[in-house]
Amino acid sequence: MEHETWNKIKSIVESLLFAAGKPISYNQIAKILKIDQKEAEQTIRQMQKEYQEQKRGFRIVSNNYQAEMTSAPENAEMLSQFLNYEKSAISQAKIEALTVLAYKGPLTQAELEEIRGVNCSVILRNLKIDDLIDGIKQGDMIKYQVSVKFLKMLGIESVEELQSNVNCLLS
Amino acid sequence: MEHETWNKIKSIVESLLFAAGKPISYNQIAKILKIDQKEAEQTIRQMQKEYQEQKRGFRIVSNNYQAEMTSAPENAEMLSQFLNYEKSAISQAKIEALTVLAYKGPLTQAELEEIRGVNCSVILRNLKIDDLIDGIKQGDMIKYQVSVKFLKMLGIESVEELQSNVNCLLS
Amino acid sequence: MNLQISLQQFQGPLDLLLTLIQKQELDISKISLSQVADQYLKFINENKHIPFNKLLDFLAIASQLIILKTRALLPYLSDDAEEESEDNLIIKLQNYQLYLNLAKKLQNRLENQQSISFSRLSKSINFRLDESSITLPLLQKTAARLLTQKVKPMPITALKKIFNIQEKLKQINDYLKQKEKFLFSELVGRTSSKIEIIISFLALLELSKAGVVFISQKEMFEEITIMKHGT
Repeated sequence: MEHETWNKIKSIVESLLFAAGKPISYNQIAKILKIDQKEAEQTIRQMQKEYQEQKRGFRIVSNNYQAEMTSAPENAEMLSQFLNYEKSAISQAKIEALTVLAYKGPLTQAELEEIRGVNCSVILRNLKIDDLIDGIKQGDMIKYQVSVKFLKMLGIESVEELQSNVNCLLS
Repeated sequence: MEHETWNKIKSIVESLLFAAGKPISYNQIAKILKIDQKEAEQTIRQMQKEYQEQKRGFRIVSNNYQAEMTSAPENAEMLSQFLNYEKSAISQAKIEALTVLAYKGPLTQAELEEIRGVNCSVILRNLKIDDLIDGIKQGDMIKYQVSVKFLKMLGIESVEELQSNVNCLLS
Repeated sequence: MNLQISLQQFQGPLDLLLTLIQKQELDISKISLSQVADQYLKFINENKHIPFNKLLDFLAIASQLIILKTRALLPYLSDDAEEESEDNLIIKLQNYQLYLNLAKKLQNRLENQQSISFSRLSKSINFRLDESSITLPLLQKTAARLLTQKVKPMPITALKKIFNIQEKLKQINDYLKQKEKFLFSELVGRTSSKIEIIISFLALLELSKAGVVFISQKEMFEEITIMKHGT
Protein backbone atom coordinates (compact mmCIF):
# COMPACT_ATOMS: atom_id res chain seq x y z
CA MET A 1 0.00 0.00 0.00
CA GLU A 2 1.18 3.47 -0.75
CA HIS A 3 2.41 5.46 2.23
CA GLU A 4 -0.06 8.31 1.67
CA THR A 5 -3.06 6.00 1.37
CA TRP A 6 -2.00 4.03 4.39
CA ASN A 7 -1.82 7.18 6.52
CA LYS A 8 -5.25 8.26 5.35
CA ILE A 9 -6.76 4.86 6.13
CA LYS A 10 -5.12 4.77 9.53
CA SER A 11 -6.46 8.23 10.35
CA ILE A 12 -10.02 7.28 9.44
CA VAL A 13 -9.91 3.99 11.34
CA GLU A 14 -8.56 5.86 14.32
CA SER A 15 -11.41 8.38 14.08
CA LEU A 16 -13.98 5.63 13.76
CA LEU A 17 -12.72 3.57 16.68
CA PHE A 18 -12.39 6.68 18.80
CA ALA A 19 -15.83 8.13 18.09
CA ALA A 20 -17.74 4.84 18.22
CA GLY A 21 -17.07 4.29 21.91
CA LYS A 22 -17.88 0.60 21.48
CA PRO A 23 -16.58 -2.37 19.43
CA ILE A 24 -16.88 -2.11 15.63
CA SER A 25 -16.56 -5.10 13.34
CA TYR A 26 -13.78 -5.35 10.74
CA ASN A 27 -16.54 -5.80 8.24
CA GLN A 28 -18.12 -2.47 9.12
CA ILE A 29 -14.78 -0.69 8.96
CA ALA A 30 -14.06 -2.29 5.57
CA LYS A 31 -17.41 -1.13 4.21
CA ILE A 32 -17.01 2.45 5.36
CA LEU A 33 -13.50 2.70 3.91
CA LYS A 34 -14.35 0.69 0.80
CA ILE A 35 -11.44 -1.69 1.41
CA ASP A 36 -11.63 -5.42 2.01
CA GLN A 37 -11.98 -6.98 5.42
CA LYS A 38 -8.46 -8.41 5.30
CA GLU A 39 -7.05 -4.94 4.82
CA ALA A 40 -9.14 -3.59 7.69
CA GLU A 41 -7.79 -6.33 9.92
CA GLN A 42 -4.20 -5.63 8.86
CA THR A 43 -4.64 -1.94 9.55
CA ILE A 44 -5.90 -2.65 13.03
CA ARG A 45 -3.05 -5.09 13.78
CA GLN A 46 -0.59 -2.47 12.64
CA MET A 47 -2.19 0.19 14.81
CA GLN A 48 -2.19 -2.09 17.84
CA LYS A 49 1.53 -2.59 17.43
CA GLU A 50 2.15 1.14 17.01
CA TYR A 51 0.18 2.13 20.10
CA GLN A 52 2.09 -0.36 22.20
CA GLU A 53 5.47 0.65 20.86
CA GLN A 54 4.74 4.33 21.26
CA LYS A 55 3.36 3.71 24.76
CA ARG A 56 0.24 5.66 23.95
CA GLY A 57 -2.57 6.32 26.40
CA PHE A 58 -4.98 4.08 24.55
CA ARG A 59 -4.96 0.60 23.02
CA ILE A 60 -7.04 -1.39 20.60
CA VAL A 61 -8.58 -4.58 21.92
CA SER A 62 -9.67 -6.98 19.21
CA ASN A 63 -11.74 -10.10 19.37
CA ASN A 64 -14.14 -11.99 17.08
CA TYR A 65 -13.39 -9.73 14.11
CA GLN A 66 -14.23 -6.70 16.18
CA ALA A 67 -12.05 -3.93 17.52
CA GLU A 68 -12.56 -1.46 20.36
CA MET A 69 -10.40 1.40 21.50
CA THR A 70 -9.74 1.47 25.23
CA SER A 71 -7.50 3.39 27.58
CA ALA A 72 -4.07 1.92 28.36
CA PRO A 73 -4.27 -0.55 31.28
CA GLU A 74 -1.16 0.87 32.96
CA ASN A 75 -3.03 4.14 33.58
CA ALA A 76 -5.99 2.50 35.29
CA GLU A 77 -5.11 3.83 38.70
CA MET A 78 -4.97 7.44 37.52
CA LEU A 79 -8.26 6.96 35.76
CA SER A 80 -9.89 5.75 38.94
CA GLN A 81 -8.89 9.08 40.52
CA PHE A 82 -10.59 10.89 37.69
CA LEU A 83 -13.69 8.79 38.22
CA ASN A 84 -13.70 9.79 41.90
CA TYR A 85 -13.82 13.44 40.88
CA GLU A 86 -16.58 12.65 38.47
CA LYS A 87 -18.47 10.84 41.17
CA SER A 88 -18.56 13.83 43.48
CA ALA A 89 -19.41 16.22 40.63
CA ILE A 90 -22.24 13.97 39.48
CA SER A 91 -23.57 13.52 43.02
CA GLN A 92 -23.61 17.28 43.49
CA ALA A 93 -25.46 17.84 40.24
CA LYS A 94 -27.93 15.08 41.03
CA ILE A 95 -28.72 16.48 44.45
CA GLU A 96 -29.28 19.92 42.92
CA ALA A 97 -31.62 18.61 40.25
CA LEU A 98 -33.50 16.48 42.78
CA THR A 99 -33.88 19.45 45.12
CA VAL A 100 -35.34 21.66 42.41
CA LEU A 101 -37.74 18.90 41.31
CA ALA A 102 -38.73 18.10 44.90
CA TYR A 103 -39.64 21.68 45.77
CA LYS A 104 -40.75 23.05 42.42
CA GLY A 105 -41.78 19.94 40.54
CA PRO A 106 -43.30 18.61 38.44
CA LEU A 107 -41.22 20.47 35.84
CA THR A 108 -40.40 20.02 32.18
CA GLN A 109 -36.77 19.68 31.17
CA ALA A 110 -36.82 23.29 29.91
CA GLU A 111 -38.23 24.58 33.20
CA LEU A 112 -35.60 22.71 35.18
CA GLU A 113 -32.86 24.05 32.90
CA GLU A 114 -34.18 27.58 33.28
CA ILE A 115 -33.81 27.28 37.06
CA ARG A 116 -30.44 25.50 37.08
CA GLY A 117 -28.98 27.42 34.14
CA VAL A 118 -27.35 24.31 32.66
CA ASN A 119 -28.31 21.57 30.26
CA CYS A 120 -30.11 18.79 32.11
CA SER A 121 -30.69 16.06 29.53
CA VAL A 122 -27.95 13.72 30.80
CA ILE A 123 -28.80 14.18 34.44
CA LEU A 124 -32.51 13.59 33.86
CA ARG A 125 -31.70 10.41 31.99
CA ASN A 126 -29.43 9.17 34.77
CA LEU A 127 -31.89 10.07 37.53
CA LYS A 128 -34.53 8.07 35.67
CA ILE A 129 -32.17 5.11 35.42
CA ASP A 130 -31.59 5.42 39.17
CA ASP A 131 -35.35 5.43 39.66
CA LEU A 132 -35.13 8.67 41.62
CA ILE A 133 -37.50 10.59 39.34
CA ASP A 134 -40.57 9.79 37.25
CA GLY A 135 -41.47 11.29 33.90
CA ILE A 136 -45.18 12.05 33.60
CA LYS A 137 -46.67 12.74 30.19
CA GLN A 138 -48.82 15.87 30.07
CA GLY A 139 -50.06 16.38 26.56
CA ASP A 140 -46.98 16.75 24.38
CA MET A 141 -44.71 17.46 27.29
CA ILE A 142 -43.00 15.30 29.83
CA LYS A 143 -42.92 16.64 33.36
CA TYR A 144 -40.47 15.26 35.87
CA GLN A 145 -41.09 14.66 39.53
CA VAL A 146 -39.19 12.96 42.33
CA SER A 147 -40.10 9.28 42.73
CA VAL A 148 -41.53 7.33 45.63
CA LYS A 149 -38.13 5.74 46.06
CA PHE A 150 -36.59 9.16 46.58
CA LEU A 151 -39.21 10.12 49.17
CA LYS A 152 -38.56 6.85 50.97
CA MET A 153 -34.85 7.62 51.11
CA LEU A 154 -35.74 10.86 52.87
CA GLY A 155 -38.19 9.12 55.14
CA ILE A 156 -41.17 11.21 54.10
CA GLU A 157 -44.47 10.25 52.56
CA SER A 158 -45.31 12.91 50.04
CA VAL A 159 -43.89 15.88 48.15
CA GLU A 160 -46.48 18.10 49.84
CA GLU A 161 -44.91 17.31 53.18
CA LEU A 162 -41.59 18.41 51.79
CA GLN A 163 -42.89 21.53 50.09
CA SER A 164 -44.88 22.82 53.06
CA ASN A 165 -41.72 22.41 55.07
CA VAL A 166 -39.72 24.76 52.98
CA ASN A 167 -42.24 27.21 51.59
CA CYS A 168 -41.73 29.47 54.57
CA LEU A 169 -38.01 29.28 53.96
CA LEU A 170 -38.27 30.42 50.37
CA SER A 171 -40.78 33.23 50.53
CA MET B 1 11.33 17.66 31.68
CA GLU B 2 13.00 14.28 31.35
CA HIS B 3 12.07 12.35 28.25
CA GLU B 4 10.84 9.36 30.26
CA THR B 5 8.66 11.49 32.56
CA TRP B 6 7.28 13.43 29.63
CA ASN B 7 6.22 10.23 27.87
CA LYS B 8 4.57 8.98 31.02
CA ILE B 9 2.66 12.23 31.54
CA LYS B 10 1.59 12.30 27.93
CA SER B 11 0.31 8.75 28.14
CA ILE B 12 -1.75 9.50 31.25
CA VAL B 13 -3.21 12.70 29.82
CA GLU B 14 -4.09 10.78 26.68
CA SER B 15 -5.85 8.12 28.74
CA LEU B 16 -7.73 10.74 30.75
CA LEU B 17 -8.90 12.73 27.75
CA PHE B 18 -9.88 9.54 26.00
CA ALA B 19 -11.84 8.11 28.91
CA ALA B 20 -13.62 11.34 29.82
CA GLY B 21 -15.52 11.69 26.55
CA LYS B 22 -16.13 15.37 27.39
CA PRO B 23 -14.03 18.43 28.24
CA ILE B 24 -11.82 18.15 31.35
CA SER B 25 -10.25 21.17 33.01
CA TYR B 26 -6.49 21.68 33.07
CA ASN B 27 -6.89 22.05 36.79
CA GLN B 28 -8.34 18.57 37.16
CA ILE B 29 -5.63 17.06 34.96
CA ALA B 30 -2.99 18.83 37.02
CA LYS B 31 -4.45 17.54 40.28
CA ILE B 32 -4.60 13.95 39.11
CA LEU B 33 -1.03 14.02 37.80
CA LYS B 34 0.28 16.11 40.70
CA ILE B 35 1.80 18.63 38.32
CA ASP B 36 0.93 22.30 38.10
CA GLN B 37 -1.74 23.70 35.84
CA LYS B 38 0.80 25.40 33.61
CA GLU B 39 2.49 22.05 32.94
CA ALA B 40 -0.85 20.44 32.19
CA GLU B 41 -1.55 23.19 29.67
CA GLN B 42 1.87 22.82 28.05
CA THR B 43 1.41 19.07 27.77
CA ILE B 44 -1.89 19.55 26.01
CA ARG B 45 -0.50 22.16 23.63
CA GLN B 46 2.33 19.79 22.79
CA MET B 47 -0.07 16.93 22.17
CA GLN B 48 -2.26 19.11 19.96
CA LYS B 49 0.76 19.87 17.84
CA GLU B 50 1.84 16.23 17.67
CA TYR B 51 -1.60 14.97 16.64
CA GLN B 52 -1.75 17.56 13.88
CA GLU B 53 1.73 16.87 12.58
CA GLN B 54 1.25 13.11 12.65
CA LYS B 55 -2.16 13.52 10.98
CA ARG B 56 -3.79 11.32 13.58
CA GLY B 57 -7.45 10.40 13.60
CA PHE B 58 -8.10 12.39 16.74
CA ARG B 59 -7.42 15.92 17.88
CA ILE B 60 -7.62 17.93 21.06
CA VAL B 61 -9.96 20.92 21.18
CA SER B 62 -9.12 23.33 23.98
CA ASN B 63 -10.69 26.45 25.36
CA ASN B 64 -11.35 28.12 28.71
CA TYR B 65 -8.70 25.99 30.43
CA GLN B 66 -10.43 22.84 29.30
CA ALA B 67 -9.56 20.20 26.74
CA GLU B 68 -11.53 17.52 24.97
CA MET B 69 -10.30 14.75 22.73
CA THR B 70 -12.26 14.64 19.47
CA SER B 71 -12.10 12.99 16.09
CA ALA B 72 -10.07 14.70 13.36
CA PRO B 73 -12.25 17.23 11.49
CA GLU B 74 -10.99 16.07 8.08
CA ASN B 75 -12.69 12.71 8.64
CA ALA B 76 -16.05 14.33 9.36
CA GLU B 77 -17.74 13.12 6.22
CA MET B 78 -17.08 9.43 6.91
CA LEU B 79 -18.00 9.87 10.55
CA SER B 80 -21.21 11.80 9.89
CA GLN B 81 -22.46 8.83 7.94
CA PHE B 82 -21.33 6.34 10.53
CA LEU B 83 -22.80 8.30 13.44
CA ASN B 84 -25.95 9.45 11.59
CA TYR B 85 -25.09 13.00 12.52
CA GLU B 86 -27.55 15.75 11.75
CA LYS B 87 -26.56 19.38 11.94
CA SER B 88 -28.70 21.41 14.26
CA ALA B 89 -29.57 24.95 13.29
CA ILE B 90 -28.60 27.79 15.61
CA SER B 91 -30.79 30.90 15.64
CA GLN B 92 -29.61 34.21 14.19
CA ALA B 93 -29.48 35.93 17.58
CA LYS B 94 -27.45 33.11 19.06
CA ILE B 95 -25.00 33.09 16.17
CA GLU B 96 -24.53 36.82 16.55
CA ALA B 97 -23.75 36.58 20.26
CA LEU B 98 -21.49 33.57 19.67
CA THR B 99 -19.60 35.45 16.97
CA VAL B 100 -18.87 38.39 19.25
CA LEU B 101 -17.71 36.05 22.01
CA ALA B 102 -15.63 33.91 19.66
CA TYR B 103 -13.74 36.87 18.22
CA LYS B 104 -13.65 39.20 21.20
CA GLY B 105 -14.23 36.92 24.21
CA PRO B 106 -13.99 36.26 27.02
CA LEU B 107 -16.40 39.13 27.78
CA THR B 108 -18.61 40.08 30.70
CA GLN B 109 -22.33 40.43 30.08
CA ALA B 110 -21.96 44.23 30.17
CA GLU B 111 -19.16 44.17 27.60
CA LEU B 112 -21.19 41.95 25.29
CA GLU B 113 -24.21 44.25 25.68
CA GLU B 114 -22.09 47.28 24.87
CA ILE B 115 -21.07 45.69 21.57
CA ARG B 116 -24.47 44.31 20.62
CA GLY B 117 -26.47 47.25 21.96
CA VAL B 118 -29.06 44.97 23.55
CA ASN B 119 -29.67 43.27 26.84
CA CYS B 120 -28.10 39.82 26.70
CA SER B 121 -29.17 38.08 29.89
CA VAL B 122 -31.67 35.78 28.20
CA ILE B 123 -29.44 34.85 25.32
CA LEU B 124 -26.48 34.13 27.59
CA ARG B 125 -28.66 31.90 29.73
CA ASN B 126 -29.93 30.01 26.71
CA LEU B 127 -26.47 29.61 25.21
CA LYS B 128 -25.29 28.27 28.55
CA ILE B 129 -28.10 25.72 28.58
CA ASP B 130 -27.18 24.74 25.01
CA ASP B 131 -23.61 24.24 26.25
CA LEU B 132 -22.42 26.60 23.52
CA ILE B 133 -20.70 28.97 25.95
CA ASP B 134 -18.88 28.71 29.26
CA GLY B 135 -19.07 31.19 32.11
CA ILE B 136 -15.67 31.69 33.71
CA LYS B 137 -15.47 33.28 37.14
CA GLN B 138 -12.86 36.04 37.35
CA GLY B 139 -12.95 37.62 40.76
CA ASP B 140 -16.48 38.94 41.21
CA MET B 141 -17.23 38.88 37.52
CA ILE B 142 -18.28 36.16 35.18
CA LYS B 143 -16.72 36.25 31.74
CA TYR B 144 -18.29 34.37 28.88
CA GLN B 145 -16.56 32.54 26.08
CA VAL B 146 -17.63 30.06 23.41
CA SER B 147 -17.39 26.45 24.56
CA VAL B 148 -15.47 23.45 23.32
CA LYS B 149 -18.78 22.19 21.90
CA PHE B 150 -19.03 25.25 19.67
CA LEU B 151 -15.44 24.87 18.45
CA LYS B 152 -16.14 21.22 17.66
CA MET B 153 -19.08 22.25 15.48
CA LEU B 154 -16.66 24.39 13.50
CA GLY B 155 -13.98 21.71 13.45
CA ILE B 156 -11.34 23.98 14.95
CA GLU B 157 -9.08 23.38 17.92
CA SER B 158 -8.98 26.77 19.62
CA VAL B 159 -10.46 30.27 19.43
CA GLU B 160 -7.04 31.59 18.52
CA GLU B 161 -7.51 29.92 15.14
CA LEU B 162 -10.47 32.23 14.54
CA GLN B 163 -9.18 35.33 16.25
CA SER B 164 -5.81 35.56 14.55
CA ASN B 165 -7.57 36.21 11.25
CA VAL B 166 -9.60 39.25 12.15
CA ASN B 167 -8.33 40.85 15.32
CA CYS B 168 -6.79 43.71 13.45
CA LEU B 169 -10.16 44.65 11.95
CA LEU B 170 -11.96 45.21 15.23
CA SER B 171 -11.28 48.38 17.13
CA MET C 1 -41.56 56.09 3.25
CA ASN C 2 -43.17 52.87 4.29
CA LEU C 3 -40.66 50.90 6.31
CA GLN C 4 -42.49 47.60 6.22
CA ILE C 5 -40.40 46.24 9.01
CA SER C 6 -41.16 44.77 12.35
CA LEU C 7 -39.17 44.33 15.49
CA GLN C 8 -38.87 40.60 15.08
CA GLN C 9 -36.50 41.14 12.19
CA PHE C 10 -33.97 42.92 14.35
CA GLN C 11 -31.57 41.74 16.98
CA GLY C 12 -31.60 45.22 18.49
CA PRO C 13 -31.31 48.95 17.85
CA LEU C 14 -27.91 48.70 16.16
CA ASP C 15 -29.28 46.15 13.76
CA LEU C 16 -32.24 48.42 12.99
CA LEU C 17 -30.01 51.46 12.46
CA LEU C 18 -27.68 49.58 10.16
CA THR C 19 -30.58 48.30 8.11
CA LEU C 20 -31.99 51.82 7.73
CA ILE C 21 -28.61 53.16 6.64
CA GLN C 22 -28.01 50.31 4.20
CA LYS C 23 -31.48 50.70 2.68
CA GLN C 24 -30.50 54.18 1.62
CA GLU C 25 -27.13 52.94 0.45
CA LEU C 26 -25.31 55.26 2.80
CA ASP C 27 -22.06 54.86 4.69
CA ILE C 28 -22.01 54.94 8.45
CA SER C 29 -21.51 58.60 9.35
CA LYS C 30 -23.06 61.39 11.38
CA ILE C 31 -24.81 62.65 8.29
CA SER C 32 -26.39 59.32 7.47
CA LEU C 33 -27.38 58.84 11.10
CA SER C 34 -29.20 62.13 11.21
CA GLN C 35 -30.87 61.24 7.93
CA VAL C 36 -32.29 58.00 9.25
CA ALA C 37 -33.06 59.31 12.75
CA ASP C 38 -36.66 60.13 11.81
CA GLN C 39 -37.29 56.68 10.44
CA TYR C 40 -35.79 55.16 13.53
CA LEU C 41 -38.07 57.21 15.80
CA LYS C 42 -41.04 56.48 13.59
CA PHE C 43 -40.29 52.79 13.86
CA ILE C 44 -40.31 52.92 17.63
CA ASN C 45 -43.52 54.89 17.52
CA GLU C 46 -45.21 52.35 15.34
CA ASN C 47 -44.07 49.32 17.29
CA LYS C 48 -46.17 49.79 20.37
CA HIS C 49 -45.52 46.34 21.67
CA ILE C 50 -41.78 46.36 22.02
CA PRO C 51 -41.13 44.39 25.21
CA PHE C 52 -39.96 46.63 28.02
CA ASN C 53 -36.44 45.28 28.33
CA LYS C 54 -35.92 45.74 24.58
CA LEU C 55 -37.57 49.16 24.57
CA LEU C 56 -34.89 50.45 26.92
CA ASP C 57 -32.19 49.41 24.47
CA PHE C 58 -34.01 51.10 21.59
CA LEU C 59 -34.56 54.26 23.64
CA ALA C 60 -30.92 54.51 24.62
CA ILE C 61 -29.95 54.81 20.96
CA ALA C 62 -32.98 56.98 20.21
CA SER C 63 -31.90 59.64 22.67
CA GLN C 64 -28.46 59.69 21.07
CA LEU C 65 -30.05 60.12 17.66
CA ILE C 66 -32.24 62.95 18.84
CA ILE C 67 -29.25 64.82 20.18
CA LEU C 68 -27.35 64.13 17.00
CA LYS C 69 -30.20 65.40 14.88
CA THR C 70 -30.64 68.47 16.99
CA ARG C 71 -27.01 69.29 16.48
CA ALA C 72 -27.25 68.73 12.77
CA LEU C 73 -30.06 71.28 12.65
CA LEU C 74 -28.29 73.68 14.96
CA PRO C 75 -24.57 73.16 14.32
CA TYR C 76 -23.49 75.91 16.71
CA LEU C 77 -24.87 73.88 19.64
CA SER C 78 -21.56 72.16 19.99
CA ASP C 79 -20.48 70.11 22.95
CA ASP C 80 -17.36 67.98 23.18
CA ALA C 81 -18.95 65.29 25.32
CA GLU C 82 -21.81 64.90 22.89
CA GLU C 83 -19.51 64.82 19.93
CA GLU C 84 -17.54 62.06 21.58
CA SER C 85 -20.66 60.05 22.18
CA GLU C 86 -21.58 60.44 18.52
CA ASP C 87 -18.17 59.20 17.49
CA ASN C 88 -18.65 56.28 19.83
CA LEU C 89 -21.96 55.43 18.24
CA ILE C 90 -20.34 55.42 14.83
CA ILE C 91 -17.49 53.16 15.97
CA LYS C 92 -20.01 50.89 17.65
CA LEU C 93 -22.01 50.63 14.43
CA GLN C 94 -18.93 49.96 12.34
CA ASN C 95 -17.83 47.21 14.69
CA TYR C 96 -21.31 45.81 14.80
CA GLN C 97 -21.40 45.67 11.02
CA LEU C 98 -18.13 43.77 11.07
CA TYR C 99 -19.49 41.29 13.59
CA LEU C 100 -22.58 40.78 11.46
CA ASN C 101 -20.38 39.90 8.51
CA LEU C 102 -18.34 37.52 10.63
CA ALA C 103 -21.55 35.98 11.96
CA LYS C 104 -22.68 35.32 8.40
CA LYS C 105 -19.40 33.61 7.65
CA LEU C 106 -19.63 31.47 10.76
CA GLN C 107 -23.24 30.60 9.95
CA ASN C 108 -22.19 29.52 6.46
CA ARG C 109 -19.37 27.48 7.85
CA LEU C 110 -21.66 25.77 10.32
CA GLU C 111 -24.19 24.99 7.63
CA ASN C 112 -22.05 24.01 4.71
CA GLN C 113 -18.68 22.89 5.84
CA GLN C 114 -17.65 19.29 6.09
CA SER C 115 -15.26 19.74 8.97
CA ILE C 116 -16.70 18.83 12.33
CA SER C 117 -14.93 17.31 15.31
CA PHE C 118 -16.89 14.59 17.06
CA SER C 119 -16.84 13.60 20.69
CA ARG C 120 -16.37 10.06 21.72
CA LEU C 121 -19.77 8.43 21.93
CA SER C 122 -19.07 6.65 25.15
CA LYS C 123 -21.84 5.80 27.53
CA SER C 124 -22.07 8.71 29.90
CA ILE C 125 -20.65 7.90 33.28
CA ASN C 126 -23.30 7.46 35.93
CA PHE C 127 -22.91 6.93 39.64
CA ARG C 128 -25.68 5.93 41.94
CA LEU C 129 -26.18 8.35 44.78
CA ASP C 130 -25.17 7.07 48.13
CA GLU C 131 -28.57 6.73 49.82
CA SER C 132 -27.35 7.89 53.19
CA SER C 133 -26.02 11.09 51.62
CA ILE C 134 -29.50 12.38 50.86
CA THR C 135 -30.94 14.04 53.94
CA LEU C 136 -33.63 16.61 54.56
CA PRO C 137 -31.20 19.22 55.91
CA LEU C 138 -29.02 18.85 52.82
CA LEU C 139 -32.04 19.28 50.61
CA GLN C 140 -33.17 22.37 52.49
CA LYS C 141 -29.74 23.87 52.33
CA THR C 142 -29.55 23.23 48.58
CA ALA C 143 -33.04 24.67 48.09
CA ALA C 144 -32.13 27.80 50.00
CA ARG C 145 -29.11 28.24 47.76
CA LEU C 146 -30.78 27.50 44.44
CA LEU C 147 -34.32 28.73 44.78
CA THR C 148 -34.15 32.01 46.64
CA GLN C 149 -32.70 34.26 43.96
CA LYS C 150 -35.56 36.60 43.33
CA VAL C 151 -36.13 38.34 40.06
CA LYS C 152 -36.40 42.11 40.41
CA PRO C 153 -39.69 43.46 39.08
CA MET C 154 -39.26 45.85 36.18
CA PRO C 155 -40.49 49.45 36.45
CA ILE C 156 -42.83 49.27 33.49
CA THR C 157 -44.80 52.42 34.26
CA ALA C 158 -42.34 55.16 33.42
CA LEU C 159 -41.54 54.80 29.78
CA LYS C 160 -44.92 54.20 28.29
CA LYS C 161 -45.75 57.19 26.18
CA ILE C 162 -42.64 59.26 26.19
CA PHE C 163 -41.79 58.51 22.71
CA ASN C 164 -44.56 59.89 20.69
CA ILE C 165 -43.07 62.62 18.56
CA GLN C 166 -46.11 62.75 16.33
CA GLU C 167 -48.22 63.31 19.39
CA LYS C 168 -45.98 66.17 20.44
CA LEU C 169 -46.25 67.78 17.03
CA LYS C 170 -50.01 67.55 17.22
CA GLN C 171 -49.99 69.02 20.71
CA ILE C 172 -47.94 72.00 19.55
CA ASN C 173 -50.26 72.49 16.59
CA ASP C 174 -53.27 72.48 18.90
CA TYR C 175 -51.49 74.98 21.09
CA LEU C 176 -50.85 77.23 18.12
CA LYS C 177 -54.55 77.22 17.25
CA GLN C 178 -55.32 78.72 20.63
CA LYS C 179 -52.33 81.00 21.02
CA GLU C 180 -50.13 82.66 18.46
CA LYS C 181 -47.27 83.02 20.87
CA PHE C 182 -46.21 80.94 23.84
CA LEU C 183 -43.20 79.95 25.87
CA PHE C 184 -41.31 76.66 25.72
CA SER C 185 -41.82 76.22 29.45
CA GLU C 186 -45.59 76.34 28.90
CA LEU C 187 -45.28 73.60 26.36
CA VAL C 188 -43.31 71.19 28.53
CA GLY C 189 -45.33 72.12 31.59
CA ARG C 190 -44.51 70.17 34.66
CA THR C 191 -42.76 67.28 33.02
CA SER C 192 -39.41 66.46 34.50
CA SER C 193 -38.58 63.84 31.90
CA LYS C 194 -35.49 64.83 29.98
CA ILE C 195 -36.42 62.72 27.03
CA GLU C 196 -39.83 64.36 26.81
CA ILE C 197 -38.25 67.81 26.90
CA ILE C 198 -35.85 66.78 24.17
CA ILE C 199 -38.73 65.45 22.11
CA SER C 200 -40.68 68.65 22.54
CA PHE C 201 -37.66 70.60 21.47
CA LEU C 202 -37.06 68.39 18.49
CA ALA C 203 -40.69 68.68 17.49
CA LEU C 204 -40.34 72.46 17.64
CA LEU C 205 -37.27 72.37 15.46
CA GLU C 206 -39.18 70.28 12.96
CA LEU C 207 -41.99 72.84 12.87
CA SER C 208 -39.50 75.64 12.57
CA LYS C 209 -37.79 73.94 9.68
CA ALA C 210 -41.14 73.45 8.01
CA GLY C 211 -41.81 77.16 8.44
CA VAL C 212 -44.76 76.70 10.78
CA VAL C 213 -43.25 78.48 13.75
CA PHE C 214 -40.65 81.05 14.50
CA ILE C 215 -38.43 80.51 17.52
CA SER C 216 -36.52 83.14 19.40
CA GLN C 217 -34.34 83.30 22.46
CA LYS C 218 -32.81 86.50 23.78
CA GLU C 219 -29.90 84.98 25.59
CA MET C 220 -28.45 81.62 26.35
CA PHE C 221 -30.52 79.68 28.90
CA GLU C 222 -33.23 82.29 28.59
CA GLU C 223 -36.84 81.34 27.96
CA ILE C 224 -37.58 80.26 24.39
CA THR C 225 -40.47 82.02 22.71
CA ILE C 226 -42.48 80.27 20.03
CA MET C 227 -44.53 82.25 17.56
CA LYS C 228 -46.85 81.16 14.81
CA HIS C 229 -45.27 82.07 11.52
CA GLY C 230 -46.57 85.22 9.97
CA THR C 231 -47.70 86.84 13.19
